[in-house]
Amino acid sequence: MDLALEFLSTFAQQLQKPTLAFLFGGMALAALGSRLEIPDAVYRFIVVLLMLKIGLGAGIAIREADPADMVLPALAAGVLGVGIVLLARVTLLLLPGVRPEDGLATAGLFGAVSASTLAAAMVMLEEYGMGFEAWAPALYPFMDIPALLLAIVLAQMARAKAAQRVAVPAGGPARPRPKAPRIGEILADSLRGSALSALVLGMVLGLVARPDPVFESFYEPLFRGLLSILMLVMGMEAWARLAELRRVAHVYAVYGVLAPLVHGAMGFGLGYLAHLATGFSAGGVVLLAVMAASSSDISGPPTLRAAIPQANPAAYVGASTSLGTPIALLSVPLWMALAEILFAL
Amino acid sequence: MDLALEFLSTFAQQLQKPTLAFLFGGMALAALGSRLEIPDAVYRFIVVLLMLKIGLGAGIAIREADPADMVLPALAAGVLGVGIVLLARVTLLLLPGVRPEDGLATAGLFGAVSASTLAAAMVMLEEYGMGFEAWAPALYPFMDIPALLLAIVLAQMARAKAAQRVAVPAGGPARPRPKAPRIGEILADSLRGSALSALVLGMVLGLVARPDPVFESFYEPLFRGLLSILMLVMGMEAWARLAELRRVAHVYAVYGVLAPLVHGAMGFGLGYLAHLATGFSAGGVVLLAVMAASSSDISGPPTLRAAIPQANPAAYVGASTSLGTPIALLSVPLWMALAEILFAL
Amino acid sequence: MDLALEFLSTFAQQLQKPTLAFLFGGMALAALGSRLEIPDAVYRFIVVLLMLKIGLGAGIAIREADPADMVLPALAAGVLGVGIVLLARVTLLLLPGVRPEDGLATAGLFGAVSASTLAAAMVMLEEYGMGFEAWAPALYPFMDIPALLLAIVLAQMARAKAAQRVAVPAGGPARPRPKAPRIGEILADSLRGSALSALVLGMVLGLVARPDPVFESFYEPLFRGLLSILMLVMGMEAWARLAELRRVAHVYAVYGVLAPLVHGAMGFGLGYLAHLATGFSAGGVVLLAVMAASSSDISGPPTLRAAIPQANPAAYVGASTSLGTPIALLSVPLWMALAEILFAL
Amino acid sequence: MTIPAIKLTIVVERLLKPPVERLLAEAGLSGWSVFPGGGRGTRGLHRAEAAQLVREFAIVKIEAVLTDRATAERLARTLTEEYLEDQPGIVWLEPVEVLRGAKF
Amino acid sequence: MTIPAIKLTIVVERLLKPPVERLLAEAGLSGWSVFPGGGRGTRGLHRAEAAQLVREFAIVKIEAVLTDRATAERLARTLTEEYLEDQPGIVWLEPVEVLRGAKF
Amino acid sequence: MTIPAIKLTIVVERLLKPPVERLLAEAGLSGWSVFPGGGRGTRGLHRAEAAQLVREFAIVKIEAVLTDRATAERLARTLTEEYLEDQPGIVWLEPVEVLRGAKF
Ligand SMILES: Nc1ncnc2c1ncn2[C@@H]1O[C@H](COP(=O)(O)O)[C@@H](O)[C@H]1O
Ligand SMILES: Nc1ncnc2c1ncn2[C@@H]1O[C@H](COP(=O)(O)O)[C@@H](O)[C@H]1O
Ligand SMILES: Nc1ncnc2c1ncn2[C@@H]1O[C@H](COP(=O)(O)O)[C@@H](O)[C@H]1O
Ligand code: NA
Ligand code: NA
Ligand code: NA
Repeated sequence: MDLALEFLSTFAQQLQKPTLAFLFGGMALAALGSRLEIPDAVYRFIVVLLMLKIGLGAGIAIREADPADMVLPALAAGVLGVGIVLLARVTLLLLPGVRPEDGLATAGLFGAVSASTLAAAMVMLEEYGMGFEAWAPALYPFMDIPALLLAIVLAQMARAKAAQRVAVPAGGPARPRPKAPRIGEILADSLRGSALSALVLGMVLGLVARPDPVFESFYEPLFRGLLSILMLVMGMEAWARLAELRRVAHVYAVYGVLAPLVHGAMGFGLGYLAHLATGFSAGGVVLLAVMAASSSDISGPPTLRAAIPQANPAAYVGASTSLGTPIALLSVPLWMALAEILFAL
Repeated sequence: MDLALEFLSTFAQQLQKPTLAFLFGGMALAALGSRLEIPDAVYRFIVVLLMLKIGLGAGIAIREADPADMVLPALAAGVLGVGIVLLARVTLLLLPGVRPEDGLATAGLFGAVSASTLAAAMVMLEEYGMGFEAWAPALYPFMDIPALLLAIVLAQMARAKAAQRVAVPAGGPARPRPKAPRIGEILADSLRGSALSALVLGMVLGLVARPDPVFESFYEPLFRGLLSILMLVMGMEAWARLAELRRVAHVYAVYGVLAPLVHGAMGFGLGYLAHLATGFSAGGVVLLAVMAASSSDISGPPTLRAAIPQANPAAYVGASTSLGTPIALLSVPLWMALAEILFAL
Repeated sequence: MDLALEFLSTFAQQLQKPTLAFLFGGMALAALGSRLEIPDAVYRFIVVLLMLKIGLGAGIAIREADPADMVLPALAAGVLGVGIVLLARVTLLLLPGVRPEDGLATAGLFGAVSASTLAAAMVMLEEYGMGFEAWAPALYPFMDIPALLLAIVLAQMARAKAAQRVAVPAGGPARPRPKAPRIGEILADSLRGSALSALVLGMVLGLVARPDPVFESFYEPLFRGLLSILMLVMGMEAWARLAELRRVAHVYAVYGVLAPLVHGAMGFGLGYLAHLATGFSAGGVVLLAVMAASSSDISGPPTLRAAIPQANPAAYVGASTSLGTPIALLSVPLWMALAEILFAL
Repeated sequence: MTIPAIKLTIVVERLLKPPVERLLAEAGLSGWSVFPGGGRGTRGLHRAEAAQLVREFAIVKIEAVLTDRATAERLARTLTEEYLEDQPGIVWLEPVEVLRGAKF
Repeated sequence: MTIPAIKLTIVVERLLKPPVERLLAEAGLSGWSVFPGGGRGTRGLHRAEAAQLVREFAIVKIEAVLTDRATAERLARTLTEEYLEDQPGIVWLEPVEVLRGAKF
Repeated sequence: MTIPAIKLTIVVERLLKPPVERLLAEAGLSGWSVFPGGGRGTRGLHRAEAAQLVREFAIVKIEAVLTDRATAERLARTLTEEYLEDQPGIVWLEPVEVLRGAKF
């Protein structure tokens, strides 16, 4: 009873937080037809700055961290990325109206990680005063990349099987079939994307240079404010994509709502195991849950579009951006409240 | 004698302030043909940030304010917006060479409010240490919207009358006459504009969420600096528009110089009455005067252009941007000096 | 022995500094084919902000400085700008495969000053705690402009001579020869460029207005962070231009590597003389050396391209951007270590 | 091998983008492209990329490729008569060739 | 006085810019120009200038002037068949005139 | 119904924008439009939108529609001879149709 009350109060308190408020604000602006626009150049710069900041912070932290502490959480992150895609394989893909390509692309995005959701969770944890290992955000690629790669490989296999089944066409010029990109290429391409490049660059600089002064005088103070702008953009985009989502099967909307909660719970569970085993912190567990709950909205979609051109972006981008990300953002207070209770026991 | 001296010294001191210096700097750059450019994407982002900041600040303040205190100033703001347009109707419009559409569009702009001038006045007041109710900037739309709407309605009425007078054309295909937009549409359209959207969003977030941390760590510290850049842009644009103004009747130049002073005095007077009645602060009176003195330069022009397409923008945009705004900015120290003296009595 | 050790340790320490780390980071990103991009609008705004900051700081400092102290360093700066071009005239231009136009344009760029290198040196000095006269960065135009002008005049003279030598063409329509721009025009054009305009505007505002509050609350705190982004861009561009440089004679690559060191030593020497004569500070001497070592990468190239259209930008821009600037940036710790030792004697 | 088509190009201030797009959509066009820019005309200078106080006065170019020449001409005429008498902008038509008629 | 040439215009998402440029380079083209923009088509709206989460889904226009009509047609066909069945974008050809044939 | 006209397209580095615009103004043109972009040519890559150290080396496209073909050809020739031998850029002409001859 007491627990439930505490849970509800923590949760309600978090909903008032500016980060979520800006998200709702963006949705409201889009819904009301406001002409307010964040210029694209500014948005892209904000993403680079946020990713650099997360990377720098993690890199600086790793300098002092015990690498042994990171092994289990990193493993958990990888297991989550792979597990989320496999789970979709045996649930989402069996539903009626779901083409394998579309279902796998959707699963890949939801297995991957949203940088903006991660950043928002970091700010919420800091505001609330719930500590986390400063290197925890560096778990990002350990979940993101395996999920995307696995989804792409499964899609290529599904396609190859389908091609075998189709008999040789009775004649006429065969349409040139662009050959499937190889895993190495996809991996390299994914790491070359803007967001991941900035994250990795930040981590390397944090590790080998001494960027602490510029980190503290610039990246750290701007983080929260730039995130508020990013949330505005996410909110506007979420609303705009809802229309697209309406054009595809209902399953994607259902998946977009439920998957973040299921995946987040999986992330929380594995994180809690890591806590029991190696003392992974409460905030770290929340961040792992948030990464699992979130779906990639900036860097995942182009990777999937390039690698699975047959998949319909209205389905996977729609499910992720218009529902997955807002729900994942809203779920952050949930994991925090859960951690608050479990770690106090 | 003493009063005059005090007045002059306050005034002279303010002229040295960086905000005005950046305005003059921008004019000098344009006059000397510098190729320095503030990128459009950055300028638009600065406007959004400044408006969000003003809105957030006002929203946070309203949370704790007594709504009763705001009634009289809001009423004064509305009276000023309407009064400025009506005043122009019986002065500017009767002058030779002034077409009704042009005159009314000009009056509408000068009745409306310049966000940048308001922001500059806030910084000058803060630097000088003259306090104001933190919700005072929220008076903006109460003056801005009535002025624009009234000007548009009067222009539509003038046009309808003129159309009646013209006899039915003797034949030939009548040029399709786009129907006049309705007031509700114009109001909605005006609120959907980028600047007003950001202001209202900020106010709502300030009221219902708790954006205080991000306000203090990001919006507040950047305010002054971003304003200096905005002043640079205003200065460059003021100079560039002077050339256009030269192509229209001299009356617009005269109006552009005198109107800010007359309107500012009207605003100061009404504000002072509100002070006597409900204790409206010295800084609040100055802000009301500044809003009245200022003319809309970012969001008013497109509203008027869309609603009164027959009006010549060289006249109204020229008068407002190249003369109205600089004069209004220069008049800020005037109202401050006046308040300094009157409130010390 | 001790000296050498001290030198190496100061040097090694500086190489770890974030400013240089971001430069290398940018190179690595480009080399690895990352798609990370800093939007052009943001980059241009950063340059304006950095130049305004340098100008404001210098202007504020000049307000309180003794003009007499500045005469000798300003003279040294001018001598360096002219000397570097003349030195190239009797070395680089005599080498095989070097067309006079190309050689002179290259010399002009290396005589001119890189704003970003200067900014980076300022941050490195501040981090290290080596003081400099706050007006020292204002020496920039005293070196930059004479170098560019002299290079252009020499190129025009070389061209006029060549034209005389060529006999009147035997007939056929002569190709219209655009007349050479006059020195006054080039000077004005150079001052109208974005970077120099911002620097001069900042200096004037720093001198005549009181921009100290906005300087301290905005320009100063953002300086270091924005510089880190600029370094990223410089690194990416340096790598990208290497390919171009490979297409021109090897001499340019050799010049691009050696010139910064030779010029920096010249600057250090003259600066040290100014120290002996009028007590120019250690940090001031380092800044003078850095200006001499650096080559203009933002504002010099378009000035030269416009004034010497026959020169091949692949040679001079390549030599400057891909080698000159990185080497000059890497040489900053060198001059610092040298000053550390010489001034401690 | 290729199919003749027509390209309608409309250069107007951003303020007119929504009504122009409404017009194109009502005429049944399947698509168009939009490019931000600047320009100079009888009503003065429109800067490209540099800050301009009023974003709605910036220039955009709208390009629509369609196969029905009559529609293109009708749209050009409507735009000229309804908007471009009072407001800045120009319209022109160009013959082009496309591969897939069905797309347009 | 002028030489007839042909302009190939390709409007695609930025994601396809690298493969399209590779194709143009392989076909031996000496140059092309690229312009960022937006648009509306059968697959929905592509905003221009405003923030869009995924930059790779923004619209770019690639224009290449070349003198060899056959190459232009072949490129248009390859692009349409290999990329534009599944992915957003259109291609068109226009007759133009140039001064220096050697440049192209 | 429509009037034949000609469109002059000039793709140059931003550095050349002022002299080109001067030339167009001197030739009596009533207007032109400008679009920022990038490109690839014999003198290497010009990035669009991404930071480039020297803004003046970015690519712009200038489009002018005019009714006098001779003027367009003369401008194309002048530009080619005076600027585009040494400096990056290309020029081409296209036949177009306009509605109001007086506007051009
Ligand atoms: N002849 C022309 N060729 C190309 N664009 C033009 C032309 N005339 C006008 N424009 C464009 O249309 C805008 C408005 O022109 P105007 O209505 O003449 O002021 C200009 O800023 C240009 O962008
Ligand atoms: N008819 C058209 N004319 C000009 N551009 C078009 C046309 N159709 C499509 N586009 C462009 O191609 C993009 C993709 O179109 P679609 O493949 O139809 O979704 C749109 O966003 C437009 O930029
Ligand atoms: N064949 C072409 N078609 C379209 N644009 C071109 C072409 N050749 C060159 N350009 C443009 O002109 C610029 C300079 O080309 P270049 O002078 O060949 O280096 C390139 O960056 C392109 O923007
Ligand atoms: Na996930
Ligand atoms: Na007003
Ligand atoms: Na130098």
